[in-house]
This record gives sequence, C-alpha cells and structure tokens, in this order.
Amino acid sequence: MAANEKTGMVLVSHVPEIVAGISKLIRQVAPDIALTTAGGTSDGDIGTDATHILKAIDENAKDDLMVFYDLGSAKMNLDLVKDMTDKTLYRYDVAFIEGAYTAAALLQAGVKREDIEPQLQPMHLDK
Amino acid sequence: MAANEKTGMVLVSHVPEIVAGISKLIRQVAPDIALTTAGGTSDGDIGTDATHILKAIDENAKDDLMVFYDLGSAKMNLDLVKDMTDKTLYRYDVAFIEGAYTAAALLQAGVKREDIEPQLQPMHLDK
Amino acid sequence: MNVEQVEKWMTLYQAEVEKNKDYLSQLDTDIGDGDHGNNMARGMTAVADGLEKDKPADLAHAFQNIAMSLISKVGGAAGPLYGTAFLEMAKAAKSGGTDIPNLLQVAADGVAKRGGAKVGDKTMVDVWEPAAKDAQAGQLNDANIDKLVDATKPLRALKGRASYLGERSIGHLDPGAVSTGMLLKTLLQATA
Amino acid sequence: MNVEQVEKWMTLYQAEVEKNKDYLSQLDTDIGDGDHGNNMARGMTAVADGLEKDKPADLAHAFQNIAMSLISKVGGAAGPLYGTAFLEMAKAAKSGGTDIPNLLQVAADGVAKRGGAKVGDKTMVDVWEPAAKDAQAGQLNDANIDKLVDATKPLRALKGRASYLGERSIGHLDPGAVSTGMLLKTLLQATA
Ligand SMILES: Nc1ncnc2c1ncn2[C@@H]1O[C@H](COP(=O)(O)OP(=O)(O)O)[C@@H](O)[C@H]1O
Ligand SMILES: Nc1ncnc2c1ncn2[C@@H]1O[C@H](COP(=O)(O)OP(=O)(O)O)[C@@H](O)[C@H]1O
Ligand SMILES: [Mg+2]
Ligand SMILES: [Mg+2]
Ligand SMILES: [Mg+2]
Ligand SMILES: [Mg+2]
Repeated sequence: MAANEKTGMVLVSHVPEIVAGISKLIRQVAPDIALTTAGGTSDGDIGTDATHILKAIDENAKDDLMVFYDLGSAKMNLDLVKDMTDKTLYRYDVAFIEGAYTAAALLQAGVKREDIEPQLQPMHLDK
Repeated sequence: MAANEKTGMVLVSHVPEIVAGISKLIRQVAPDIALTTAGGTSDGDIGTDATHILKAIDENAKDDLMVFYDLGSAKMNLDLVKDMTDKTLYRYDVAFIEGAYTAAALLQAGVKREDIEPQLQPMHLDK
Repeated sequence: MNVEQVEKWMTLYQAEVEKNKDYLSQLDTDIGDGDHGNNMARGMTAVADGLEKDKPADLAHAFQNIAMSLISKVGGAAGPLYGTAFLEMAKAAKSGGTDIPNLLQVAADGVAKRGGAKVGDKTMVDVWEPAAKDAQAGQLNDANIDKLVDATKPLRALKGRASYLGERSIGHLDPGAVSTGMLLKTLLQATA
Repeated sequence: MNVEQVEKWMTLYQAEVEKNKDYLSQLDTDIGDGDHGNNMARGMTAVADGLEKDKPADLAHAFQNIAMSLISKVGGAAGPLYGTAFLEMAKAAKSGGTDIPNLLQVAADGVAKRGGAKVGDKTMVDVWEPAAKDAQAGQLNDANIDKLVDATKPLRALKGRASYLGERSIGHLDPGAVSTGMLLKTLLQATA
C-alpha cells in the first residue's frame, strides 16, 4: 500500500505538545504521509496565529491539504490563511484527534481525499 | 465561581505528549479542577495499560471521575480498571480533546456532572 | 480618515489596552482562558512597531500594516477578528471609501463573517455591528458605545470559548466587546 | 487442566511469540500500528517473570498471575483482551470448572465482552468463539485452528484499529487472530 501521493495533512493546535503527541500517534499508522503541524503561536506560547499556520502549510510537501484543528480561533485563522496561500486547504470541523487519526490511516493506505471524507462525516462537531 | 468539589477528571491517551498538551489547554480555563492523566504505558512507551490508568485514578483527589480517552484500547483498559478501583468512573465515548475541554470548563464553573453530560452528548463517537 | 489620524488612533488604543490589560484578562478569566488583555497588549505593541518600521504611504497601507501585525501577534481569536476588520478597511480605503461610517461597516461585516457570529451571540460583533449603524446615523459617541458593551452582560454566549459555559456565561461582560468599545472610543478621540 | 500444564503452555507460547514477533508486528503494520509482536513478546516475558517470581499454588492463581502480567505489560488492545481471558479462566478454575472446553468458553466470552466484538468483525474473537465450540465438540486441532485464523483474511474489520481502514482491511489476516491461533495450538501441545 503506497501512501496518497497528492494529499497531505496539517494539524493546528493551541498547544505545541498536542500536535507533537498526535504526530506520534499518527506516525505509528501513517509513516509515509506528508504531515506538518502548527502548535501554539509563532512565539511558542499557547494560542494560534496565521503566521505559524502558514508556515506549516508552506513546509508541507503537498499542495492539497487536509487540515484538522482543536478550537474555534484556529478555525478563524485557517479561514484567514486560505487567502494567503496558493495551496488548497480542506478544513474539517470534526473531532480533532479521532478525525486526524482516521484520515492519516486512510491516506497511508492510498485512499483519495474524496473517499476519506465520508468517513469523517460522523465525527462532525460545531466548533 | 468555585470549581466542582465532588467530581474530578482523568485523561487517558496512548501518547504522553497528548495528555500533557491537553492538560495545558485545560488548565487555562480550569485551573482548580482535580485533573490527573495517564499518557502512554507505565514504561513510557506509546500505548495504554491498566496499571498506568489505575495510577492516574488513585492520584486524583476526587472519588467521582469523568474519564476521557483517545482510542479503543484505552476504552477496554478503562472497563477492566472499573473492577479494580473503589472510585466511580464515568467513561465518555466522545471527541477526546473537545469533550475534555468542555467538561473541564464546566467543572471549573462548578457545574454538576449530571448537568455537564447533556453538553457532551452531541460529541459522541463510536470508539 | 487619514494616515495621521490612524497613527494617533493606534497610539491612543495601545495606551488604553496597556492600561486595561489586567482588566481585560480578568474578564476573559471569568468566561474564557484569561489571556485577552495580554493578547491585545502584545498585538498593539506589534502594531506600534509595524507602523514605526514601515511608515505607511497611504490609508490603505496603514490599515494593511496594522492588520498584519494583529494577525501575526495577538495569538487568540481576537487576532483573526481584528485583523480581518483592518484588512477590510484597507480594501475599502483602496477603493476610496475612507469615511468613518463606511470603514466601520466593512470592518463590522468582516468581523461577523470571520467569526460566524450574529448580534446577540455575546461577542465583539455585538458592539461592531450596531456601532457601525450608529456611525451612519451620526450617533457614535461614548455613551452609545458603553451601552452596546454593557448589553453583552445578560447574554448567553453562543460563539467563542464562553459558549462552552452555556448559561454560566450569563452575567459577565464579553472581553472582546469591551476591547472593541475601547477601540471605537479611541477612534472618536483620534478623529475628533 | 493443572498448574504444570499451564506453565508448560506459557513456556511454549512465549517461545512461539518470540519466534514470530516480527511476523505478528508485520501483520499489524498492514492494518494497524505495527506493534502486536512487540506487545505480545513484552507481555509474555512478563508472564514468565511473574510465574517465576510467584509460584502459583493452584490453577486459579496461575491464571490470575498470568492475567495481571498481560494486563500491565502488553500495552495494546491485546493486553486487556488476553488479560480478561485469563481472569475469566481464573474465576472458572476457582469454582472448579477446570476442563479445557469450559475454560476456553469463559475466556472467549470474556474477550468478546471486553472488546464488544462479534464473530465476523475480524478480530481475535473470530478464533476464540468457534475454537471454544470446537473444543466442546472434541474438534479442537491445528487444522481447525488454522482454518479459523485464515478465515479472518477476506473480512472487513469492524472493531479495533483495522476498522479505521474500512474496506482496505480486506485481504489481510488479523494479527490478534493469528496470535490467538498460536495460543490455542500451544495449549494443545501442553495438554496433549
Ligand atoms: N466566533 C467568534 N465571533 C466573533 N467574536 C468572537 C468569536 N470567538 C471569539 N470572539 C471574540 O474574541 C474574544 C476573545 O478573544 P481572545 O481572548 O483573544 O481569544 P481566545 O478565546 O482565543 O483566547 C471574545 O471575547 C469574543 O468577543
Ligand atoms: N474491540 C476489539 N475486540 C476484539 N479484539 C480486538 C478489538 N480491538 C482490537 N482487537 C484485537 O487486538 C489486536 C491488536 O492488538 P494490539 O496490536 O496489541 O493492540 P493495539 O491496536 O492497541 O496496538 C487486533 O488484531 C484484534 O485481534
Ligand atoms: Mg482568551
Ligand atoms: Mg487564548
Ligand atoms: Mg497494534
Ligand atoms: Mg498499539
């Protein structure tokens, strides 16, 4: 099973440890996917900012990105960032860890983004 | 607003960084609640085990505990641990970070467990 | 509005935020994560630095400059919200719409769109939207601004961190509404 | 079954797991997190140490001792699952039900209950439950065990990590089914 070659993943959290930890969880089942993270602010504080998110987007090897996040301010920053990048961002308002884990396992199995999305549907949350 | 005096919270994850990070997120809004965690196995590897979970339960100052976890094996260990402790465990099959954050904010505001549960309902996931 | 007025506005607002930093963070402690004062102070320091470093040639550039500082330095929901407000004002200024009522209206609409909040959700939108209307009616003054800010107190939050508290959010001022009130009052002073 | 047989069983199983550690982890890499062989090897080392340290006086104590080692050392889903199997066998042994078909049935039921899985969900339950039935019918042998293990290959996983892969889990053996097959085969050897 070769990993999805088109689509990567970006994780955005208020806390650096959270994305570092989720990356470890994900790497166990998805060693080959393009995964980058923005945890905390650019200055390393708890919070999120567009600059830090943009960096994670730029660093990702793929142009087509599934994005998962923890709380609402990350969502607003993501929407803001959409206008600042040429990459295509797909933002999922779903359970953060569970959604990212599921998508990562499927990306690793070579599944297409469009075919992953139905599996994320039941994890929807108003964020 | 005084924090809930009866009920504490336990977080269980496969990865130490995940619970460390969620604790930081939670402590911002809930500095006074009884919060303990089991991240990874007793030996510090990625995974979960009943012994480590039992330790987090014992260390918690409260006897009435709301428990949140990441993946299914943690759930099985939690069920196993139920028979090994005198404390009362309430396990929530909900979005891990979002559910724990919500419950923590409400515990800090002094809300009772029974009144928190309806707010966790929409975050249910089959885990 | 002109560049000088904007610079004066930002200087006054920075001083106001600095003075009320702990108050804003305390309001946010009650129904949020307690960082709103620090977020705004950090953001306004960046705004001052940004305007210093890169003297804006015109109004659009001034707003753009401010927006980028807020977006990259506030570090909380207020960052993309205020950042969007200034981005929208930059766009309006570029197309010549530099009168205050028009600027406030595009800013208010930008904030509402960014956060998905409506008036009554107990957010800064509760101040932005009606204040823009007040400005159009020539009624934007300190008393009316205070009224809008105070009106967030009895509301139940439906957006942002305070919404997690459900009915426990009732009886507290919204921190972002308070900082928006300060922003509007210093705008009045700077353009008086 | 008696204590000596259990000790022999565990010695044989530990050797089998050790020999197949990489194979089990490879199976788990295909549809899981790749640790099943390591988990089982770590668990069985603990089981050997536990039986060494605290010589069990009777069958119930032997099972209890094994269960606690697995529960505290496997570090994956297999820990609570195999742990529960041995806890249930300990309970049965305590009340005198020491014949193998009965022990396997209580173990199988414990595993199914712990994981909430049914036969056909592509988990170790697919081996445990029918193997217990085979034992009752005097039909538990290597060939039948292999058949049960192999039957997990065409299935789509509905429980455990493999279930996240949906139809991509089809065409792979379930790692826990394979390690359960080994457990049952070494049981046959130890009690032959
Ligand atoms: N979705 C939203 N729409 C409009 N305003 C919002 C929204 N979410 C938060 N806010 C505003 O942001 C303020 C909090 O800002 P701040 O403390 O900087 O953010 P954070 O909650 O990320 O710490 C709130 O008081 C509210 O006015
Ligand atoms: N809910 C469940 N019910 C029954 N068996 C399960 C369940 N979840 C997982 N398993 C079994 O556990 C095996 C995986 O064990 P292991 O790799 O140790 O756990 P983990 O998935 O936590 O890494 C699977 O192959 C399957 O047989
Ligand atoms: Mg805040
Ligand atoms: Mg914050
Ligand atoms: Mg595994
Ligand atoms: Mg594992």
